[in-house]
Amino acid sequence: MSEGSASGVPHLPGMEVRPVERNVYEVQIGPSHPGSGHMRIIVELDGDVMVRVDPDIGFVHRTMEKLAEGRGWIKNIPLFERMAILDACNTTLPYVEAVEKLLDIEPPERAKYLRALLCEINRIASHLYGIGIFAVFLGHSTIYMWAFGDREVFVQLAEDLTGARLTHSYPVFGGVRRDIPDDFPQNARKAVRYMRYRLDEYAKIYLNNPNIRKRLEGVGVISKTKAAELGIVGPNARASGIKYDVRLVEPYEAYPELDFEIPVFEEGDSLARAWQRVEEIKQSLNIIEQAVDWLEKHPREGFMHDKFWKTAPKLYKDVYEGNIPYAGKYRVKLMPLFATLKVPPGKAAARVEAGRGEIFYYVESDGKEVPYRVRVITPSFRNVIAFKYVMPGHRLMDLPAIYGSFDYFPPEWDR
Amino acid sequence: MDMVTAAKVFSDIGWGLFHYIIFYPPVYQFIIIPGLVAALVVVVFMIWFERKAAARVQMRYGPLEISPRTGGAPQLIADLIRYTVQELIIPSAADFFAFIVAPNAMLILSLLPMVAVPMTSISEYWPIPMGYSLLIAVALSTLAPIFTVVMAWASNNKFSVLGGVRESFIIVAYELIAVISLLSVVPLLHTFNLVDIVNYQMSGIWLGLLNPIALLDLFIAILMSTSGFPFEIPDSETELVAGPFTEYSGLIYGINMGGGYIRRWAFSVLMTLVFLGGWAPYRPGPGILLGYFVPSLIVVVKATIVMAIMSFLRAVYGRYRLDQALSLAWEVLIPLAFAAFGISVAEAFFGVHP
Amino acid sequence: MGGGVREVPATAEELQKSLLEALKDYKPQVEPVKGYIDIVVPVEHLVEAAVKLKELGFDHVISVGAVDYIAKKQFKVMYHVTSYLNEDLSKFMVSLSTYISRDNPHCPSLTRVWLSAELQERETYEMFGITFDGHPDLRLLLLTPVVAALKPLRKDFVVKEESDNIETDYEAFESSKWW
Amino acid sequence: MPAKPEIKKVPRATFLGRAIAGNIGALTLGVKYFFDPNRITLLYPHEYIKLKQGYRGYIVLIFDKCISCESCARICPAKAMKMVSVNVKDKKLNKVMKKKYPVINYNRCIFCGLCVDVCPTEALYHVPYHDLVYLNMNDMILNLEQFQEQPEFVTSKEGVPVTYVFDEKRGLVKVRADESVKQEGQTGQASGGENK
Repeated sequence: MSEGSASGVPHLPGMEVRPVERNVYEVQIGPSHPGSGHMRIIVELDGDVMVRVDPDIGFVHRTMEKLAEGRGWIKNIPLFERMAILDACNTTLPYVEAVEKLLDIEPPERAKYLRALLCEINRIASHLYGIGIFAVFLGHSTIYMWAFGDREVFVQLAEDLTGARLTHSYPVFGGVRRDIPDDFPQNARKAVRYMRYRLDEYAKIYLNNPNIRKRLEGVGVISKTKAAELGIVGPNARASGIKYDVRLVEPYEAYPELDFEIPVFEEGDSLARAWQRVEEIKQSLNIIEQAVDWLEKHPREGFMHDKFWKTAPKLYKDVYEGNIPYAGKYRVKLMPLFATLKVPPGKAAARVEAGRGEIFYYVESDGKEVPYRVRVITPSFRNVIAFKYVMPGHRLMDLPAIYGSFDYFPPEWDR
Repeated sequence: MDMVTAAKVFSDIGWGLFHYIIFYPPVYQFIIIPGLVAALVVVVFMIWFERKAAARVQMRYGPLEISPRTGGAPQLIADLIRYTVQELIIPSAADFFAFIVAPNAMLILSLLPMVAVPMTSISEYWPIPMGYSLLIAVALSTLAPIFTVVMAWASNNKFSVLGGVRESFIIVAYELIAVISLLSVVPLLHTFNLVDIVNYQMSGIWLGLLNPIALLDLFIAILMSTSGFPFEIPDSETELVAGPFTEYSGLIYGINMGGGYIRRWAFSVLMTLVFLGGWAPYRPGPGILLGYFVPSLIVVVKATIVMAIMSFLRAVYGRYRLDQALSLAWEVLIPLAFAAFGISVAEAFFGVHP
Repeated sequence: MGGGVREVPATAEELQKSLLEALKDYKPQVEPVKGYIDIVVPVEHLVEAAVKLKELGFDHVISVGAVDYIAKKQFKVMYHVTSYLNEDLSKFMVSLSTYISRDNPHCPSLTRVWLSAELQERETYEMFGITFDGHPDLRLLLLTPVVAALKPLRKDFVVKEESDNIETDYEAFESSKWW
Repeated sequence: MPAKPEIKKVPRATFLGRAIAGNIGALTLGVKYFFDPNRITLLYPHEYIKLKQGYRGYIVLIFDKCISCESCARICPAKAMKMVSVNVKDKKLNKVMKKKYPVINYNRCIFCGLCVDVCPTEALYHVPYHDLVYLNMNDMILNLEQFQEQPEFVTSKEGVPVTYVFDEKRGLVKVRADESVKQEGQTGQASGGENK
């Protein structure tokens, strides 16, 4: 295989011709491959064992950082949430927080709870998506369908709250765009109870299924020090025993006041990573209950920073209270100055624990209507490196078991 | 001298055609029941059932839109037509002869065991003399999977070759299990004759009850041989696009896709006869209807139920890793198969034999 | 940030002071930023400062980023680091940054110090054309060679976008030109 | 109360427990759902979801309320809205004058709803549906007249309106939209997926 492949092939721009060692069988998993999703993994096989793994990413790169330099501050929110639309609130929240730091404002209490609420709904949806994709990698189509079907419950909750299924554009500078509808608390509690009992069934048919356990146990083990060295994030790092969660180390929004646990597993294998997500869903369900209780008890005021709401005309309050029949209810209208917002010069960074891990924004302003520079680091991007260093030594059939356990999402890591 | 009328000639020819070609049991069994036609009908039903069963478990409907009243049953017919008229692409780098011949050979050889199985106890309708029919059927059943490897090699594709290598690993593993567990009934009954085996079970004691380990072993071996879940390893689509069938398209891909099911069908019929009582509790009566069609229908229904159970596993399991499946086969199932053989010997020793 | 009150063993100011003390051999500077601590060292001391920070417990890189200051003809390369294993340090983000010249930009690679910087340095290499000396595997990551040659994140690469003009005349609007 | 880390363990299983209990548990659950399926499929277009008010669907302009402030066009992240000048008769001043009004290009619209939220006089509003079909891309550029009328919701002519209500046992349950009001209090008695 190794000799003949390079000969007689014209050298086109962008084409890479390199020798392959003898006795090594190179397989390219991807880019348009059922198991991969617009990402290529170049695997060199010795027999059935992978000896070299080179993740080749960038097939859905959209230059978000460059596009952000040409758009107004608020227009970047719908842009950035397209990195991971199933995790939209978490993905845009650090950007909003960083800009709020530059504007020197802090959202009021109710807005913080609303943001945390949507963040957790998104986190559950994102984890369910990850579980589903992972399951179909292992050939377990039932959990794939179940996870996607049950994700619909939380997508529906998000739709009730924000008016859009996935692209919520929910947090804006200084506040949020909607308040919870009247029937939201009872729906949310039903969804929480449903999901709790569903998770037991997931464990029964999937995680405790001997077939799946055998595939995952002891596969792709990452030790605590190795995880820290590779800098992998989120549930994957916590499954290796790292007690790091932005909600824990640098609590943002309403998280300092909420009572929940950060589950940590110490095994560091694919099975631990799968269980990690289940445990995190359980904690997110707790948070949703607490946030909904808080929102129900407290009066409906303080959903937007005074800077943007104090001068609002009476019509804005009418729209919020639902006095205008065609306009809906509990909508927080934006002041026209949002359209031409200018942010004071400065540099700010913010991080948030998104579904797949820590998401980081560096925002620099030079006082204009558009950002000077926005740097985004998404969790999936930081997890890619693990493929390169964890997969070698495993068998080819372990590739999906490791790849899926990291909860990949190419649009997110390509940005 | 009799008058040779045209009518008599034609009726003689017709009778000859019917008697020696259409209802000549080896041909009939191979072509109609339980061979090609029955297999195709069952496979079409089974693929539909597999999709519907998985869909029921998975919060959805499965095939429906083509005919909501029947639950989308004609969907597979439509798929069949689509495969038939689809363009057949043969890669220029593939070995043309082997690429075309291997799938067809696999299809034919998958059904070859059918010429050795009896569908009734009346000797008039036996396809071959039944003395060693179990041995012959088992031997014929091992021919087909080699052509999967040939297909993989002929495709000249990396994924195909990897899938073919996996297939050959699995062939070696499952064949021994299947053969030993099928033959474990021989010491018990002192016969290779399938009719005798079924006749013994007429008493109501199915051999599956006498030797459940052999039944379980055979069940798993069939799953392995036909790459059913949880052993869908050669064409595991997440890392090898479609395994040995990656380069196939159109009708030949359809043959490949059905090939596994047809092999499963052949094994299910064998399993029904040996372990699940064949046409028991029905005693074949006189005449072709009561003596042939009714018992063969019973066998077909039983074998279909076996296949349905196998298909349902798709909704519950993922797939094992290759080395795990192999170690399961070599370390667990083959000792179990020998144990089943031992159980038969013990049962024969203690006089379970009639 | 956030509304909650946390009791922390060290505030960001204290940490900044102690970091400046620890890095004082490498001429550190501090820039006013929000949400993290920005320490700027000269490019020749970058590796040594990184080694020192790693000894202090900052064990992984969150982000490797660059900013193009085209007016000053400079790039600023930033390594945002924090700690996984030392839970007291996890609260803080520290940026170790350096200014390098905009023409023929070279920067020492910190992949040997922090393995987690490997892919991100590759990204910065293709987006800005900054060569990281000593990187074990400096190849393109996201872009094709044709696009990477344009160094897309530099400020002198301008994305051709539709103008911000929000007005249009009625006839042009109805024509099919406007997608 | 801030978060606290909590060390968890992957549930261990003995060999027998894994081989027998694990398999039986998985199989019984599969069989349970085989006989009692919990289907959530929407049989679109025979059924369609009747969305609630507040859904960010297509946008409609109320001509009389517009004050030509241009905020909507300025805030549009996709540059889908533009202002066009038309001659209108001002009732108060009783003379014809040029005013600017927004028009929209649905090739670009991403339904973020920022324009509706930013409008100071609430001259724009969402209609709660989004699945429309256009014959070509030109038709998706609405002019001022088309922008003022609610787009025709073709699916509603053939399909049955359904809504999904939350349920503790079955997650989301599909009910006929007209029945959902009745079932509001007692959604427990699930009509399941068989509801057709």
